[in-house]
Amino acid sequence: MGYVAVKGGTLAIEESIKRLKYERIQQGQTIEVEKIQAGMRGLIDQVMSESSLYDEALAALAIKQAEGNPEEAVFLLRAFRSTVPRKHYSKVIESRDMKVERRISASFKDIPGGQILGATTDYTHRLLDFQLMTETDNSVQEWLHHYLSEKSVQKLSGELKLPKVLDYLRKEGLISPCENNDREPDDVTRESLEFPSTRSQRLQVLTRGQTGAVTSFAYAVIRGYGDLHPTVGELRVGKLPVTVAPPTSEENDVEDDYYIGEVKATEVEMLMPFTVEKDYGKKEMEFEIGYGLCLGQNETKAIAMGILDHCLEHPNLEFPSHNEEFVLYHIDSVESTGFISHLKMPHYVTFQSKLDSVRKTKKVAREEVKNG
Amino acid sequence: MTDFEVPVLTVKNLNKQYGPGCFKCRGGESASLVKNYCQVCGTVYACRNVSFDVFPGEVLGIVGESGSGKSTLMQCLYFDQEVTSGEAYVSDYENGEKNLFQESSQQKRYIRNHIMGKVYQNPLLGLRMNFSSIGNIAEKLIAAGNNHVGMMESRGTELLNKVHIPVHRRKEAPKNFSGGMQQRVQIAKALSNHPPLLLLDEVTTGLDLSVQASVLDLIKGLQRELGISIVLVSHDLGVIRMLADRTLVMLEGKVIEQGLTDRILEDPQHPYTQLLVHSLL
Amino acid sequence: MKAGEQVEPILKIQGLSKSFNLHNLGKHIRAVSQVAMELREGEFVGITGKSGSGKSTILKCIYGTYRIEEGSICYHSEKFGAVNLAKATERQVLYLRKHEIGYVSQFLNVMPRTTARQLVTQAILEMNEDQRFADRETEKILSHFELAQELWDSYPTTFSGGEKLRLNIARAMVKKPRLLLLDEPTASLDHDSKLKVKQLIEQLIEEGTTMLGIFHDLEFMNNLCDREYNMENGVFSHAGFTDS
Amino acid sequence: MKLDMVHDIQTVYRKLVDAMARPGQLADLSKEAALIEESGAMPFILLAFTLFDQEVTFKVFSKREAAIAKLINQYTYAQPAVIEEADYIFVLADAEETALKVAIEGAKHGTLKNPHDSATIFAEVDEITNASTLKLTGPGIQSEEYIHVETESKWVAERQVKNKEYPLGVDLMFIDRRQQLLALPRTTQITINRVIV
Amino acid sequence: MNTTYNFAFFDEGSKREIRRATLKAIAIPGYQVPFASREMPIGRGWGTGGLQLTLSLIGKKDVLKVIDQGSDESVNAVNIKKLVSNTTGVEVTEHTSKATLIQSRHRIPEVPLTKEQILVLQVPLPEPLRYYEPSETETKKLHAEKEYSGAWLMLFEQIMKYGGMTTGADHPVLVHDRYVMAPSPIPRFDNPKMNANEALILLGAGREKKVYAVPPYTKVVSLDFEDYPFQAETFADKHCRLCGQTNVFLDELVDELTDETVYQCNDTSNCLEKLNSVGVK
Repeated sequence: MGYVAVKGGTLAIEESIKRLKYERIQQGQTIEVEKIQAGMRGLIDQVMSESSLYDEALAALAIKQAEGNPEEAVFLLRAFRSTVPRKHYSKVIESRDMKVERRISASFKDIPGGQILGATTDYTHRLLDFQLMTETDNSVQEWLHHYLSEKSVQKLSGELKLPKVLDYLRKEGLISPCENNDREPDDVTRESLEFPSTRSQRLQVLTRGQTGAVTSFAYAVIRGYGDLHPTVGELRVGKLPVTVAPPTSEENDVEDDYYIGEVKATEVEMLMPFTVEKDYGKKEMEFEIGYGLCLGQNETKAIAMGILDHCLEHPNLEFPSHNEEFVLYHIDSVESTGFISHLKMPHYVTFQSKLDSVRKTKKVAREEVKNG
Repeated sequence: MTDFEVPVLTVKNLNKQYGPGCFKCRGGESASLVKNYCQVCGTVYACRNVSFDVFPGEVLGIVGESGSGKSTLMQCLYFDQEVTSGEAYVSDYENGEKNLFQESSQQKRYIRNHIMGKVYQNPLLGLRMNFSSIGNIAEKLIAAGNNHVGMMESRGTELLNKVHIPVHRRKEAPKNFSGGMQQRVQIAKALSNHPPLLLLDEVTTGLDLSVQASVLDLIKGLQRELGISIVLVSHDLGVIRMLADRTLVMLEGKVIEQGLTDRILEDPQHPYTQLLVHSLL
Repeated sequence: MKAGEQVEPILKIQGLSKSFNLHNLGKHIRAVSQVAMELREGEFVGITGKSGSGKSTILKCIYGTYRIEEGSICYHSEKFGAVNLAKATERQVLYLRKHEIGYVSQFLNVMPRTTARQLVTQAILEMNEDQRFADRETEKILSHFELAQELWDSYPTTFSGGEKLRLNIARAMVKKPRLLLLDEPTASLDHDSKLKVKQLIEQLIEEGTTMLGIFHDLEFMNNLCDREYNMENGVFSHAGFTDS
Repeated sequence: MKLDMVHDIQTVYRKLVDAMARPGQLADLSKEAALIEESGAMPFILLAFTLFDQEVTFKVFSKREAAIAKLINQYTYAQPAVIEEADYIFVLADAEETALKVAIEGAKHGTLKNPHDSATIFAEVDEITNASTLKLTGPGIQSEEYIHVETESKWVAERQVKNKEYPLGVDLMFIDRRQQLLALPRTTQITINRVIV
Repeated sequence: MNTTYNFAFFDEGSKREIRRATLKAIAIPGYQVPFASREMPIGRGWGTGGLQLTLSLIGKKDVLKVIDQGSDESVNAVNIKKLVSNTTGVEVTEHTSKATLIQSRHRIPEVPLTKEQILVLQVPLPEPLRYYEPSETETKKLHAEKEYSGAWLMLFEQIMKYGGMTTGADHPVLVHDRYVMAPSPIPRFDNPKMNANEALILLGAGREKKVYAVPPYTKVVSLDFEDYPFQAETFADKHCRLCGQTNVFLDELVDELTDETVYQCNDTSNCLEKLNSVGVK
């Protein structure tokens, strides 16, 4: 009879996985995916945005499986995303066509179309609402019935397309006009990032970034580890229609495009007063734009993205937040959490190897002492 | 009369511009230029048709106010910047037959590592501040193909000795050193691979006067001893007078006058040079 | 060796003019005009004249410190043969300065923190001599020029006028120039120092060095020169052999 | 039987890996090529299936360039491009005699920062045999390999010129009528063996 | 077998991208080819680079072996093996000689590899120059210009400070006389195995999005100096307490009963095979 390897690893892993399942359901209850989708809009939007995959049902499933841990849920969705073949590219989405649900400007009081608060927690008092402890499906449906019969609500439910606030500044010449850039955007999920990066690459990495990381970096910028003093020019939340061109036709006729659905998104245009250096020490002030766009309603992240976009458009080695490698390499949820957590893996061999080196230097030192 | 020497370095029509140029300023000679800056498109013509030779064992001075293009010129010669157009030939590379600016970045790195040395005004650019001083010298030696620790250590020690850095401080990092000492470590590093050509960019600017003098002494002494050719950039005519055999005067990106250093100083021709010289006295 | 008619001139100046265009002052100053002269091997020729008459200008044109505007200066070089200094390349001028033509003035231009000994040694090393030879020769020359031994290893910036000048000449001498230009070397020297310099010059004459000198002290010159030219307002007014 | 886009393509890829890793050793693609129903450009279609998608550009040298390019585009969504920009270049047997030379000359050879941004050239030849006209050395080869490629031999010199500053260079693959594939990555040194007849 | 996913997890498009990059990597030994790097169902840093290579390579006929730190049973190895076999159904093995595809973290097996095998190494930090240059833009330039003085300088500094090289695992190597490469954190003991190996070695860094390769029979030299030659870990006069082998990489363990330091094969399957073949107990 020969020797047999001890199957410790396999067994331990199996037990660990069982234990994980036990922790998820130990109270004898399960949460339906539909319930998550219905009631956890904030988490779903965050997870979709960080996964760069727009599917509320899958996001809800991921959240369920991850027991509500967004880092884990994003991980699941990203991995799933890798297995889905890419069949089409959407046509350019014009954000002017957004069906606006919420829209504010911090720069102008009266904007054409008006400020629309929409759904926001901004003006709620952050007091725990103990009534929610006893909320039932019935009480919820009753409230809905009343609410939807209000006139103002009925008026709002139509399609609302609004002009862009920034167009008015442009007309006045306070923002330099920008031409449409029709260059095919680089795709960071298809080709790895290279430096100096292009704007399309930067925007993609930022919009996929971990909400917390994007927010923290932008916070550092306005707190002093950066060179920016931004104002929200316009923030809008709403639905964007998505179309694709027919894959076989060679001509690009808009009439033939397929409408494949809509995605909810948050779009932010930040205004940055910016000093333009002219010759001989002369300076001029202009406004520049920082752009943020995230899937779902992710307002803080979109604003933070707008700030970082502008930072990276103006590299400044003094501040890490203006350094594209520093920002873009470190804000991805899957990358940062993966590498941090890999430290839990065994490193016996590397440690043994280092041990050998440490012993050698000790030996050299001892010999040096011995030899004077 | 024919030339009796072959130049170590020949530069022909070196141009360096920042910005694309526009129909108003293209070519770098037009009414839209104020000094060397195009008011229409914002292009800066940092070097305009700069040509010169450097001969074996000589010190060529380049003088001019800040913004005259002299440091840009040095950056181009050391490939820290890409030229817009122009040619450069070094006698120690491919018999002086290949335009260095046309070589690949891989070849340029070889040329930098084997044929040139450079001392920057800012020691941060020329040194690794956190590495030991001897390590800094070894870096250049390694780059030039050395692979023997003992030999590099003794060569480094010898050089540090030559630039008056106490031997017992050789394993210390330059960040612990004074500005003058850092500059001397940089010089030792630049000299370590016996480069036929040494580029010095405002090496004494910003140092105390007494330290300046000792650094200049050092350069002059080493140059005599080692017979290397030096291109020396400075805005300080005093430095130029002390070290340079011949001098170029640059203004707004162009060489406006060149000649024997004492001739430039005592018989300047161009109004700008006269102004420069007379303000010195 | 006395100057003789048969000897080839080592230096021949023809139609030399030099003026200065001071752009910032809007002035044009003519320093010398249509000067012609000859210098034969082994001769010691002096130029006299009031200060500002253009004497130094000629020397500086020969040495290359001034650009030659008009005319020619033909120098018979060991290395290059006949060279018109007005057209010589900068590298040729530098070569000649290093190996053939010396220049001594009352001003000593030296590097700070370089000792007298280093100064002379460096000059010898520039001639591509080896270090040991240079060390030996330096000591020989410094004692020859009667520079006190305690000064050898100190900085010339602290020397007296006489000491500086002797060192200066010593430095020019070690190169054994074929042609030595003396630009008022004795100005501002005391009597004793002048005497020492005079002895040195006499010795150079003995050794056959060709010299062209300017001295404000006419008497000093008269006793040494083979010939002299007199300058007035940038032109020679009179030329002749002092011993004729 | 039809080509299995997962498993047969995986086999082709593994053969390409082997060929690339061991220059001089031939990969036999005949089995997979036989599964392609499209006639006329079989080995190329196989390679296109293995490596092409909408992220890739290519160039075809052939008398039927337009038709083949269209076919590849339809199958893989890869885009035809000019020779200087193409990621992959196909030189078909019916191309002009100088086509391979032109392809090597014009192909992108990468930059020092991105040497991988260079073209891979596939060329169709009559026959590849073990005759010893070409001596191969370099990574992937234990000491030396010998090979014969039945085609106009100017490409050897042209490749030498193109690949003169390593790591810049083009990677070359030959495929013959029996679907034998020979890979010559840029690291392979080729010397023409003067055979005495 | 999990039927909701494609064979080998990825969609074919993802595989193609990795395959294109891999072929370029083989053509330019030691050069890090950037690739998009898909998100995987295991963590970034947990072997996703190696896993992506494995999945892009694997076919139905392959026999797979996965090792983590020398052990087939380490949790990471088990985890990866499970994922691959769940999505492909291929046969797995612990016998090195039976495997056609070996994915490994931090070890090259003790049994010599053969022509029929491909070794895939998981790489956490593919950039050998990262320790002295944090910027990717800069390190890319250094590789482009073959400027590796910094890589040797790191070792030189270690010698200056500690009297010898103090690298642990991941001691940098020079591949095909051109690229300095991180061999992944294999112990120095395994470095020489890379040189002229019979098998193709592929290295994948998922988080850093790079693949690179060492083709068979390729020259791989560990960086060192003439007077300070590269040294592997030494287990002189030590042997495995189980199988008695010497000249293998040993784990250092403390015997709980006797409190003594004991040594044991790191490559567990090799140890087991040895035990079985010798038949000792």
